[in-house]
Amino acid sequence: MPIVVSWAEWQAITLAVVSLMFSLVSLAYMIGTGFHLPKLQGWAKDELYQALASLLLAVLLITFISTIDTTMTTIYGKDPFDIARDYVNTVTAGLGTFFTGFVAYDVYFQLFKSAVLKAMPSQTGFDINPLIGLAPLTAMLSLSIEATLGAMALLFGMSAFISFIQYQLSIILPIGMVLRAFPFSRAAGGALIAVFLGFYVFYPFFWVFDSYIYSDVTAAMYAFPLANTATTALGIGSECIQCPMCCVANVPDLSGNMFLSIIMNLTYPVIYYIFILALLLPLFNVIMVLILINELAKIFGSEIDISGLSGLI
Amino acid sequence: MRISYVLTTIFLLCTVRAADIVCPATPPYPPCCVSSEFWSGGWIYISSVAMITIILLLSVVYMLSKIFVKHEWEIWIKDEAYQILISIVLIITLVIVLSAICNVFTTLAGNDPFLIAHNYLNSLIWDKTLNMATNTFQYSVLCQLLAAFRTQIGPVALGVGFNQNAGLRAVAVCFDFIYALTAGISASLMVQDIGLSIIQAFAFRIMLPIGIIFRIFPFFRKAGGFLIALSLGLYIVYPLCFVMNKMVVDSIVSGISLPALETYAEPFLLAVISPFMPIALIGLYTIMNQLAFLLPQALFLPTLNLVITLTFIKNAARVLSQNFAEAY
Amino acid sequence: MLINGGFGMLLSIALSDISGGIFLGGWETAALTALMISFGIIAIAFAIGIGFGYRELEEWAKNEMYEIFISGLIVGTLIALINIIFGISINLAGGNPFSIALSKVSSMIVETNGQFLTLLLYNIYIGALSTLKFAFFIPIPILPPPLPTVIVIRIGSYVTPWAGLSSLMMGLDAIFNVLGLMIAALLVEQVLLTFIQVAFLKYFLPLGILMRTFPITRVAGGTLIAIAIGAYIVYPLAIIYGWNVYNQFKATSTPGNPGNAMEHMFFAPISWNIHDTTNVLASILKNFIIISIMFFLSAVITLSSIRSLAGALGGDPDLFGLARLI
Amino acid sequence: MTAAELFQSVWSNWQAVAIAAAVLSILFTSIAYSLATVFKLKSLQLWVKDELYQALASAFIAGAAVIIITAISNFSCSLTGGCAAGQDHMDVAITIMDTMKENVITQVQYMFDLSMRVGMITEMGKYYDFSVGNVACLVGLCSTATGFSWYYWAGGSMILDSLDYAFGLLIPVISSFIAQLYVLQLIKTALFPSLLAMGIILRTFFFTRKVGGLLMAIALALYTIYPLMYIMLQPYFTFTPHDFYYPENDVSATIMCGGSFVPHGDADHPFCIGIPGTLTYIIPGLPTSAANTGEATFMFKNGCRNNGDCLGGSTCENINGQKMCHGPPGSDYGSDVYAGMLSPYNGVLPTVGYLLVPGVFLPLLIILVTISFIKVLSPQLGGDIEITGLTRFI
Amino acid sequence: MNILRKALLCMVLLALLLSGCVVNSDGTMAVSPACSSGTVSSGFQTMWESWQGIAFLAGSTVFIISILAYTLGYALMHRKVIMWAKEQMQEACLSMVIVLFVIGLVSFLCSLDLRTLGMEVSCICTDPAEVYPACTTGTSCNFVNVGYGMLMEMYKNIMGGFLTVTAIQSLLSALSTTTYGYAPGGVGFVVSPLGALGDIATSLRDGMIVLMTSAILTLTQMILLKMTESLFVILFPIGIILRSFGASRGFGGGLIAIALGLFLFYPLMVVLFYGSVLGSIQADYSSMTTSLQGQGLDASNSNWFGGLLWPVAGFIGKAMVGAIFIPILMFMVLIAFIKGLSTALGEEVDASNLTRLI
Repeated sequence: MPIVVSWAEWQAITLAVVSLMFSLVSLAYMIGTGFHLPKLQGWAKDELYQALASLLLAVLLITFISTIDTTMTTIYGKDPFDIARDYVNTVTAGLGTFFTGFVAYDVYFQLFKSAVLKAMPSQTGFDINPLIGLAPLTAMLSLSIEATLGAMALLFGMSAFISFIQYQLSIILPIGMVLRAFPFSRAAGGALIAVFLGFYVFYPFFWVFDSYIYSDVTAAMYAFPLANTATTALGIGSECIQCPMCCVANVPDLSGNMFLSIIMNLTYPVIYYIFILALLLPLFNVIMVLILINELAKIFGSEIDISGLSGLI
Repeated sequence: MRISYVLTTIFLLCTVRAADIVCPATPPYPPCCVSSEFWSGGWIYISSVAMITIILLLSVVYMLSKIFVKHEWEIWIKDEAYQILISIVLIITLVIVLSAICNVFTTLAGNDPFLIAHNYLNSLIWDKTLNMATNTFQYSVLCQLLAAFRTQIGPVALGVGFNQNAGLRAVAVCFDFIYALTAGISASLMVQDIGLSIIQAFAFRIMLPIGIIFRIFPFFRKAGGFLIALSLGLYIVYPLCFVMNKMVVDSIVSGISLPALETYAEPFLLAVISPFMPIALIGLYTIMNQLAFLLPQALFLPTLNLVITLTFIKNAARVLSQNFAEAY
Repeated sequence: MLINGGFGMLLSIALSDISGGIFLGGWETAALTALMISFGIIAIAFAIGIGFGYRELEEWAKNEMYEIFISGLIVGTLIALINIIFGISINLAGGNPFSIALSKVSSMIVETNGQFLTLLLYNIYIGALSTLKFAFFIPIPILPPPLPTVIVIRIGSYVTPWAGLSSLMMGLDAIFNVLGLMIAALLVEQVLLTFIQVAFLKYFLPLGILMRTFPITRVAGGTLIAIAIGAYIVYPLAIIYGWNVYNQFKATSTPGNPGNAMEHMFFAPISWNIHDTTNVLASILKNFIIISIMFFLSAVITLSSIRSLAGALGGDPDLFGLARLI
Repeated sequence: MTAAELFQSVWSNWQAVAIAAAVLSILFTSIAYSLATVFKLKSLQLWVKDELYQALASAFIAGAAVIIITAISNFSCSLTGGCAAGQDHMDVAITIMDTMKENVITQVQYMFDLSMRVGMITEMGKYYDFSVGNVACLVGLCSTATGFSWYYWAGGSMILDSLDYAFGLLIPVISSFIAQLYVLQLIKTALFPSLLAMGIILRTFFFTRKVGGLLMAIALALYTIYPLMYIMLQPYFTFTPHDFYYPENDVSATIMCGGSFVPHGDADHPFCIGIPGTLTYIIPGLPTSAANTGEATFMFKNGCRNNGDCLGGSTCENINGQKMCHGPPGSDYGSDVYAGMLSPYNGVLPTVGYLLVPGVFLPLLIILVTISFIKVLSPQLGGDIEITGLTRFI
Repeated sequence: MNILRKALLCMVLLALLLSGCVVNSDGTMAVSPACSSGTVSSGFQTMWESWQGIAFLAGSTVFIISILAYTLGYALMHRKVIMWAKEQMQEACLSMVIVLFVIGLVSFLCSLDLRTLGMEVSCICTDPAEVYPACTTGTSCNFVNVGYGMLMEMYKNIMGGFLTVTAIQSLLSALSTTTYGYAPGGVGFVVSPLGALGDIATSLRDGMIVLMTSAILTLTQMILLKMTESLFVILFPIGIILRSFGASRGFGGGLIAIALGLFLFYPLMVVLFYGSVLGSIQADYSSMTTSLQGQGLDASNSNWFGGLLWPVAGFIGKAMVGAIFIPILMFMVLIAFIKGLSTALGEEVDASNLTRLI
């Protein structure tokens, strides 16, 4: 019957692996003392310390992670990964509504732009395409549709990465422990453990931090500008005192101001969602986690080759 | 007496080997031959002059050390003399071992490694990369053309018209993307090809003799060691890496088979939308497979070659520029 | 307590910007718990060090104690320092720098919208004109009316007099991209201003202090504190400086005619003066240069001050390659 | 008002603040020095000594700022070979760019007229049909009419498309010249004085020294290197606009074109449309040539009017059937030879190509040179070497 | 004096063997991948026998020389030479021990069926022509094949997704070009009502390019996986032989590190990392196809955008992370492993330019 190993319980596997390493090294130490091989004994003693350090490290890590999980679930009722995923889904849903908003505007403008008025009964009269000049506007709308869809795809990728970390990345801790036990692969082992801790613990923590910024900042974002452009569109805003016709833009054209303010009402929150929520905060999370991994790698005794990653950015 | 017998056989072995080490006066040079100037007065003359000057210098310094009773100068001279001896021994062993290694690898590779490398790279550039690029370009133009066809039902003023194959324009954009990628890949392969012919021309015929000369001078010892290592690495290890690449690629070509496009596409309703779409997509699918075969050979394997050669050069430089001071 | 009391003294910064962060159950409690925990760890380490005579552990504990003391000192002086600097920046900007910066940026947006609208109306006008096509014919009835007409021959012609304007429209598309870029840059500035005002002191600063107390996250914590303070104080001032240069040098002065191309809205013969377009172009580009230079300059000034602060607070001065990124 | 005087006016009210700041930092460092000696903190002593030098340097800069700036402006004036009274090298650069902008706009006007003429003629069409019986075909649907329509000059759409493409490049090139002009004016009036003043003040405080040094370096670089590069590259920032002619004038066109309904609708201008020609064409009937039938080579090669008309009094002769006009003896190609266009091919597309160099390439070059100068100057003034991502470009 | 004669004999033998080693007729060394159909490939077996002979020979010659040096050093009481000789002897023994265990190691790795470890994996058929799971001649599930199988599954899903997105995109762009004319008697309008769909089609086009690149990169990794087997067969023996000689120990160690890193660690990571991403991409692909079939392409129903575009964006995002971001992470850890291994085996592999490359 094949031994069924379910790789999800990474904690149990790590402890099993570390104790295996520990027994191996103590076996070597016994042989060394038994057969009076001073060199082997010396080497085994040193390895014993390393195995002890690994054991201590494993225990410390597991307790640290479980405390973080319990504190988070007590305070917020969900573990960090679920909070992170819910937050990413709410942001994607927001982007979805903007997407449909842009498409709705685009439908009308494309319709007007393409309308050709024919007034040429039996080849007399004239033809004209009155609103072909709206082409730059539809080009900008098409650009924003692409940007919104791209940001949504990016956020979906992020949530996939979060669940990848939660369910699969935990496997590299036991591997890191195993590699850390052998002298020649200690560098790689230490690096793996630092990467695990960085991404498994701190990365979701920063996402939870973002979700708490989200509610506060979005309220502030929607408070300020919308009131401004909505009222000015209808000619009530403060700018409209001197020139009532030109509240959104200093050009006296009511229809132009009306549709410009509608467009601005949509582009302002989209810029906030795409620039801050889809680009700036995820970049901030990754940068902070990489700084932490760099520090952790020094502590775990192996200088991880993060310089490569920084080159990547 | 037996020792002399053994020594003579070894000496014979060297001279026999030595004959085909030196390149003939006029090209085409056989593989791994050191430039003939080595014998015909070029390098030998210079290295012997260098030798004499150094010995002269040492003797002057020795005389001075005796006059001014400078003990440390004496040690320095002894050390330098020893180094020159080491250099000469090193050079002779190098010349002998070089030809042995070279012949072994030539027989191993079946032909001059440079020739195999050039054929491999040329076949990669001309047969695979560039004709794939032209195919991609033709497909792209065809797709743009088909995308422009318009069906009009009834007069424009009172009917409906649409471009049934407008979707092909996006497929054309995919083809252009691949075209740009292949252009980049062919450039990198050509650079490697040119690099190889430069190495073949300069590594053994210029760099190695200079390295040997530098190895003799006391101050340029480290640089000399490095130059010799560099020429060895570039002339022997680098082309062999290409031979290895060729072997690896030949070994895996048979092992990989990909299902036809239809297997992926349950939603093969594409034909419903535009009849030309399946043809274009099958063309795109085959080109994507060819590109996937090309990417490892154009990006991963050359990087591996570089890593192996650099490791050899670093290690050989360290070994060659040792001054074996601690050995005596 | 000291920390809470210190905050009371912060009159100049709006209280809403400072406290009320509900992350981890309010940040003051989080900072205190963090200090407690790190004190606990150091005490245990110190005890083990002495107990087992483990020299380095003792040394490490002493060093950590010193670091915690430094963190406490930094937090203490930081609050006083922010208050003084923010006071200076208030009388420099004449009012809360954030609200002034926001109103200035929105006035810039209004003027750019004006230029966009003018150019769009002009584009619609020449677009429509370029597609206007006339057709007319002369009927030649064979045997003219008094006589019975058998067949009627018609000879006519189609004319699109202003078809040549299509090349001008192609040129204007490029200008609309420039205008789109200007509006996007201004919106990004406005969004960043609100984001920094709301989130930096209330969330990022406490997180930085929290992380600075633990040894492994000390460098990251230091960087975070530097980012929070540097951006909060320097960024709005840089925007206001940008606006002053913009206001002094901008093209649009009176509302309604930003070098208005609409002045020539008449049914001109086919001759068309290119200056109508180049005048509009000139006013748009004048603003575009100022806005892009100021956008770039404010980024450089803010980043440079964050880098010098990060160096002082023990953070990672090159922001882990981020400085190289921008 | 030269930039130096502008700075002087700005600096007059900020100098007091700068001096006060310098004195304050000297005071601060001396206190720190006394502290260092009392507590014998070696590192602090070193730091203080360095700070003292910096503070003194700042005080010196603050005091002598005006003198230094005027010295710099005189020196750069001498570099440009003398400036007019009350002007400095910035104004020389501004005049260069201004004349360049005006010339390019007139050239684009010529091209735009050409595009209008080509557009109008290409879209002109005629139709002939007949219907049986006395059907009132004057108004309404002439369903029984059969006949054909004919666009005699539809071939011109090829030229119209290439003109569209040319304008897609020309308008951005004009914007680039206008932008360069404004950047120079912006530096002179706003950037240089304010940045330099702010830089000097910030440099005095030790914790904003980096930012201050950087701003001073930016101001000085923009004031000296940036305009001097324009003056140095002046031959490439000159352009003489030229109109477009047919290689040889077309006899039939003189009748058809006679005078200009559309600007430059003269006989030897491509696609000329005169009043009589247009009327004969628009009025329904047989298609008559409203435009001349000469070779439409004006997109690549520009012909000349009759003898002596090519700018610079050249002679025109036929080389293998092509009328080539040459400048005065010695210069082998056409007369409008200037820095770039050393070839007879000065039609529409070559002109666009030529304008791209001063429009796109040279400004990038100048900006790169200025950035590297800032990178070198900034550390000398105690500024931040790593100007964020900027240094990655070089 | 017999030692000298023995040394000479060995030298001659070595020269002979080296020149006559296993080459087929036209001189090119036939290379076959290490594992085939679940066990050690016979090609590797025969080749390794001959390389084993050479490796032993090289080890014994070094052993003899170092004994010679040891006696000399002992005689001349020269401590350094003794130390050097002892070290060479140790190295020679170590390389000989490694040589012994290679076949055992390779056969163990080739025959280890991952399914026994309780991982539900997708392997490949022994007959390369067939496509898993329709295998007639049986499946082989060692870690290289499992990696290959998983990448194949992902490749199929991404290609399926790519074709679906192309279908949607071509329908949208076709619809967007429809013009509808209503100008009876020459008076009225000609309109193209669905113009907005054209803009959605352009954003889908960027998705198509991302999916195409992901598919190409996945296929490239499958080929790399196959290449690592053949690379191991060439680099590992040469590495061991070079490692036994003192002068080229560093270089030999480097080659062994590269061979082991590529043959052992890389497939292991592919199995671990891709085992995870595959599941989520498959789920997304099926949800996209069901929603496509479910509501078809009629734009009439209300949540048409939500129903169709949402899973499409999700699929593109996940494919992007799975096929582009995770390989970068894998290569980063692989380089750290090779550098660590090579420092232990003697020579720092100059992989620094590799890291700069990424």
